[in-house]
Amino acid sequence: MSAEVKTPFVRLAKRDSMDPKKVWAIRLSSILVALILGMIPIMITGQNPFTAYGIIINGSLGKPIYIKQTIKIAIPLLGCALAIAPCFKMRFWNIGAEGQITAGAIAASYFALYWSDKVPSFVLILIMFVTAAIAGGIWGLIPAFFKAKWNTNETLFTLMMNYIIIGIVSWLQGGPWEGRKGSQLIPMFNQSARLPEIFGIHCGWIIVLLLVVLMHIYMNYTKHGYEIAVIGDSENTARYAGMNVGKIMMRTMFLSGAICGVVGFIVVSGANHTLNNGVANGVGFTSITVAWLSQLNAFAMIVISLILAILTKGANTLQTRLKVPASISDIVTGILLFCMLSCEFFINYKLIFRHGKSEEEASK
Amino acid sequence: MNTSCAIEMRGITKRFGQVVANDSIDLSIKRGEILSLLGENGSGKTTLMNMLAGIYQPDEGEILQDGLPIAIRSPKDAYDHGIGMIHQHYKLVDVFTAAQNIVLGLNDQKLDLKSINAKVKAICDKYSFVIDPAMKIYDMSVSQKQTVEIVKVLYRGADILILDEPTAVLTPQETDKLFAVLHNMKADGKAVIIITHKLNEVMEISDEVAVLRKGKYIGTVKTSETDPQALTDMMVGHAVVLNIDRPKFEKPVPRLKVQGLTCIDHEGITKLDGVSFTANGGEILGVAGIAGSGQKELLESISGLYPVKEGSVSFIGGDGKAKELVGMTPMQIRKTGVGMAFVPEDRLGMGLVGSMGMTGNMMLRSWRKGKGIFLNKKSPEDLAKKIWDELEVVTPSTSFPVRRMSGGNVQKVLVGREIASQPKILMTAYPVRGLDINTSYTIYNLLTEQKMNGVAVLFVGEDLDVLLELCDRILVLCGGKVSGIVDARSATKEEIGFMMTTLGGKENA
Amino acid sequence: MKKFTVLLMVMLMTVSMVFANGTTEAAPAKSEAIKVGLICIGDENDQGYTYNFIRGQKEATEKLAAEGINVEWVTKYNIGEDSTCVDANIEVAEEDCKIIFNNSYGFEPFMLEVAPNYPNIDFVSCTNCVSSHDALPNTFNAFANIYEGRYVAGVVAGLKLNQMISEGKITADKAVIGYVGAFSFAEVISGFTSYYLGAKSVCPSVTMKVSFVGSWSDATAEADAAKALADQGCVMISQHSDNTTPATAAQSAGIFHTGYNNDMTSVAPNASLISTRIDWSVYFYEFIKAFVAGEKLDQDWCKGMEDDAVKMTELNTAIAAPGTQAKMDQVIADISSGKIQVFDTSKFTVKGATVTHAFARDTNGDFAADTDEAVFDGAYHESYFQSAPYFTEQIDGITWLNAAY
Amino acid sequence: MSAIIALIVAAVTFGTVLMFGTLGEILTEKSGNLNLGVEGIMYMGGAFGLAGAFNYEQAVGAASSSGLLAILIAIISAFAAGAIASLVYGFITITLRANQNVTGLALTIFGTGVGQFTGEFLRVREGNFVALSNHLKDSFANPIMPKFLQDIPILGKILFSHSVFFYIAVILAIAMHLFFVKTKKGMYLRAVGESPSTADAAGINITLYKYLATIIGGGISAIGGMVYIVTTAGCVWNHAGLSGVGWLAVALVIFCLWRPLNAIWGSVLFGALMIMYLRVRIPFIPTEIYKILPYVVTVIVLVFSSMRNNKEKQPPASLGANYFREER
Repeated sequence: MSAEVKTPFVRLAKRDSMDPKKVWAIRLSSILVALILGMIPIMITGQNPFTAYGIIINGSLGKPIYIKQTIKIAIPLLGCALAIAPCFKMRFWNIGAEGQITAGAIAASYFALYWSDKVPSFVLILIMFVTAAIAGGIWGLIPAFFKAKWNTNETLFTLMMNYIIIGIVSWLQGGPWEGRKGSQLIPMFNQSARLPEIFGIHCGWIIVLLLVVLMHIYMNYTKHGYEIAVIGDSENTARYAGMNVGKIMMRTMFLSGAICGVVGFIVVSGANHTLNNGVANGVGFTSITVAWLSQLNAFAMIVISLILAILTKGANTLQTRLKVPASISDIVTGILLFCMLSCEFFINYKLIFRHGKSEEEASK
Repeated sequence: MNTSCAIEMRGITKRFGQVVANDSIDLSIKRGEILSLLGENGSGKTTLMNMLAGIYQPDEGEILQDGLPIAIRSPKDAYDHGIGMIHQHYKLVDVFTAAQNIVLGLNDQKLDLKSINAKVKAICDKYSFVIDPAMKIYDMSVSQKQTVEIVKVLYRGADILILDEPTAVLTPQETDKLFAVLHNMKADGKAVIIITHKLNEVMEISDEVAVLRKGKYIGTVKTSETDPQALTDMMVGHAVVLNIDRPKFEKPVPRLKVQGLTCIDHEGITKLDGVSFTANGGEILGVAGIAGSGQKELLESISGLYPVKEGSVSFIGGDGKAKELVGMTPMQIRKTGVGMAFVPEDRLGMGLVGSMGMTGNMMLRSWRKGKGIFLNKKSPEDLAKKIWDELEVVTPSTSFPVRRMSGGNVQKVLVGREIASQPKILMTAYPVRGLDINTSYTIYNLLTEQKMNGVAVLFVGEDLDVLLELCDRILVLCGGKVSGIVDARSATKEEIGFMMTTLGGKENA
Repeated sequence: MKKFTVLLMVMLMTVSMVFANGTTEAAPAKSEAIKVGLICIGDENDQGYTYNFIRGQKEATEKLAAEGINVEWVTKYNIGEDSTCVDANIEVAEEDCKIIFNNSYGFEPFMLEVAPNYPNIDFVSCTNCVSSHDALPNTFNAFANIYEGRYVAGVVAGLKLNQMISEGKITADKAVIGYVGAFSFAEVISGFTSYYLGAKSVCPSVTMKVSFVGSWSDATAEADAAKALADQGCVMISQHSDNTTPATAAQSAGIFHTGYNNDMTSVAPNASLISTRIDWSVYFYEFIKAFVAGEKLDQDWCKGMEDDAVKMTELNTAIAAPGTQAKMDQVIADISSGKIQVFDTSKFTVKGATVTHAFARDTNGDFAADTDEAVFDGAYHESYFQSAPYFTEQIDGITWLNAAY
Repeated sequence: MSAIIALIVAAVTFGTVLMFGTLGEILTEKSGNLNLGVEGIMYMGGAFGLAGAFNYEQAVGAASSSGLLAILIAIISAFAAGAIASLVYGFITITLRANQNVTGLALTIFGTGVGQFTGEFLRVREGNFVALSNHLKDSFANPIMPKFLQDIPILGKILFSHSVFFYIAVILAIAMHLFFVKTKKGMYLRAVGESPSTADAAGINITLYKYLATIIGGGISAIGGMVYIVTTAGCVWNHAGLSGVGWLAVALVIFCLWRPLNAIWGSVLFGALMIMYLRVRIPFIPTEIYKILPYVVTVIVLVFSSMRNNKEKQPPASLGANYFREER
């Protein structure tokens, strides 16, 4: 009898596999749980959470202009998530997207500011695009080089690179590129350096949607994609297979940085029309969560980045209308992440309760 | 109820997903007795013992101590019941000293070095060990680490000791010492369980033998009333011929010439020291040595994975011309058309991509092929299907992640792929570790078949009996140096065992 | 079963959202209230810049309410000087605001991106200078002659320094003022120069050290800059930055302080003598009133002490030098009457020479002033040609500790 | 000379903030948990510490508020906030075994959100700025050592002119050092971080150790955020002030080689780097470039520490990896 009592009430075992439908059901319900938990901070402010969610939906999708703004927020998130996907697939924790965006933005801005009267708009935009990609790529390459050579911790390296490049922008803002003396503002770009609009939104959305398809193909159907997947699984296996891990790491980080750079270009040329030290504005971090929540699936990223954009835009309206601080969107995003990270547990493990029945059996 | 039983396991069942690791097993051990738990690799011995040690939880069944049911929910519970286990992979903290490791997890006393050292010394004296309590683990040899493990268990007052393949990494001489200690413990009234699959050790050390086969309990016999052949029958279920078929290839030709190969690891420790030998096509060259004598480095440096400090590795082609391989990356070696296949020790961590299916793993050798940036998935898919058929790999599909397959099937995928590349040199490291006897024989046959095709096969093994029966010649490594190369048909186990510990060896053997 | 529950909940949520949505939309707006937007770079917690705007907002609302004009404000806090500013302007515009005030200098370029799309809404950029001169009739600039207030604060500081000298606490040559500036920007330069001139008008031996922190609002950097100035021998601290930390730092260093935007005596009762601030309620009031009446204010608005647009906070009489209040009142009266010209060119030199020429405005977009001679009638005329300050001379007696901004 | 002393004193003020953040993270990482959420934790600590002291003062009135009690309340509120945040992190990584990197980033987003939300919400609730009285401000920021000690030439300023939090942090660092090297529990914790399976097999309750280290570590880090708000930020909620501090604390952990005693001088050094641009001018280097110095130094340190190879100077061996006993 005593033994019976002593047996642990619940214990864990790894799950072999799970019905994909069930997997998605769990993931969807975790989003639902997150939305329910997200009501708590809203209720703390004394507001009706349903009203609040209503405003979030209305403020992000209620009018065409709101939808445009929401999409504008989603564009860099999606682009940057695409950039991060190959690194994370490779288990290279690039949290320096913020800096790579900024590096790209700097390069694009240089040409926007100083070449706008020298070349036609189309050429200018193309130059901005290419140089932004190269600059972002180089900024991503640096930590990858040290990782490849001495296995330097990339998480902190990439992070520090953010602050360094942002400092450089601050310097440009108050120094060589400053507009009115002392203003700390870089002048707005000429019309010729601005991304054209399609359907009322700058055409960055076309670029990132194109990137979605390209990234999907790259990750799943190319030799590079295969190499990245092998390295992500085991570096030793990759070496065994004759892959030059360091080189692939650097190549992938260059690519990742380059896409971030392109995002930087889209942001300065399409949205901000100027450069400032907040050009990345946290996108580099938030997009990591977009990438991870999408299980690195390029198409899922579209959905997730839209969800986060809706939250961000909606929370702004919430602040306008109900005086609920706009940071509520960060809280809900955080909760959403926690829930989605947690739900993977129920996909990978099963709980076995004391009397010998696993939850699976119990639910049957 | 038999109260003389220290521990009794009844109807223990443990599943990992679909795999039934232990199926309703009954086992008991008495005090003052050494029990051998015999079974092939993968028969569920370690899993069963891990349940006594509190690492795993049984799905079904009960455990009784001195006739009373107990629950072992954690290693701590196990210690509280006087059960201590020495795992195959030592559970030691590298940056701690021996003494720190020994007292780790004890709650009943202060961290008083003096009394710890005194108690450690008492234990060492009692069972005749030698350890330095202030030595850091990362500075210790394998057998020193094992000693620390045993002292650790004894320090906790364990009177039921479980040793998981304790001799796998020891030299015959060290093994003898260990067995002497175990005899002392037995005399001291302790119950000892040894997990092993080496029959000679079973016969030498144990009072009783319990046999597991494929997760099932077959039975327990008194050692004095049985013999190796009977035990083998119990292990494998039907009488097998222990002899491995060893045809002789008529005209072996030199294929791989290694001269003065020296490797130093990133910490500056010499791993290989002036290794020279020639491997012939049409011959299996065994590589013996205690664990960590440079086997891994040897194979990896030949295949271009490990940096070489000095020496040369040359491939001798069909035309008799030598091609220097040192300094080339694995990719360059492959591009020069040398045809080298390598089955590494760490299958999922090195030879295969665990998260991919068979097809994805077939690509590991061929992904570069073809022009353009896109992968060719067609021919790997065909190859995967071929291996699936020919080697009878058990898997639901060619995209089923290999990580989820059983050990034997994983190895079939790996060996199958390597052989499919039609190599001139085939290097294998512990290719049958963890496999059941039938799969082991499949692998032996595949290797012999390659040999008969004129391939130079390098076989790194741990079981001297297998080495002696499978190989044509055996190269013995000792501390990164070549201790000697012997003819497998005439050498004895003792001879090789001595060479493993003493350079040259022969004089005293 | 599980799936069904999930589905049910999703549907419930959706329905409730739509429902809640409907009710919000249907909620009737307050009767005849005019909706006005205010976009802020910070929030009241800065106890300085944005706080000052919020105070103006509240006061203007009360004044207008007394006249029967109900104002409903839509306020956005902590908006960045980037495309989020564009979003905030659109957001507020879509909330049916008729007037949108942008409180930060850096908002203007982004505001101007939005303004053309909402020709019926008036967009105001406080402290910047482009809106008033551009082609858009619905964009405005506004600022106040804060340099007048700083001059007065300088007088208060100078009197205190005089007192310290006469009491023997410092020698005349140790009368050093430390100034925490945000950037080496015309608005800041104009501010600390007028402050210095005010102090010098009563204490001739005074000198000044200016430390730029490189941020309009960085409490830590401001505190540390003030501490660093104190460590370098400054006995009086003033500031052109948003936080109260320089006052706190001055207090803990045992020296004196005059503030900006907000009465800081509550924060540093033993250090803070007085503060000067712009009373934005004057502008808000005038603008909204005119708008309701169907009129429009000048696109470039700038008023000073004469119109109470610039105010002094209560003098901290416990620590101010005796007679300060009387002197102050007189100086204020003289400024209002025009008797005192703050930037009287006979009172300062640049590299030893009197300033005889300086342009006020930039018209060709190269960010260098090229039009409108600011020096005439024996004075440099600040905020005369446009509301935003344009004084950028580095006058003698003021040392820039770091000029990189 | 006096400029150097002044620099050191100012560096200590900022360094104290970093020291709490770093010490907390050292404790967490010693258990093998890499909590990248320090940034968020410090935001939460700042907001809740301020809220605690503010609410206390509102409740009893500014006049009758006790400085000591306010310090205690601020510490406890900040600690509780950090502990709860880390509990969430711990639950997700230890019990639910999610990826530590991503969970840490999620905590950063969440914590920054909660911190901002709390800070802003207080303001919305009060309808005004939220600031503590001068009386409390003084008790937070003023030196606590007796006057005669502060008056010792040179050393008095360097050693005895700091706020109470500096001394708490130093005591904490020393205590943590003693805990790791002298006590059994400290040794067990290190074992958990080095090799959880070994610790597990030795009968140590690794789940408990990991949870406790993570929660207490998070609590300590959170105090750093609070110290920032009540000392350098002037006792008001500062919207952007804390950004980057938490990350710097994570970097400092590596710089300090996971040793609490190194954290004392390491954080003061980084504190100095953070404010040097205001005090020590280097010709031809623009201030904004100067400001990135601490990050450049961190990168250099990272590279050098990765190049050297010393068994004793490595991170806890299991850092970042989750443990599941029945893993095969």
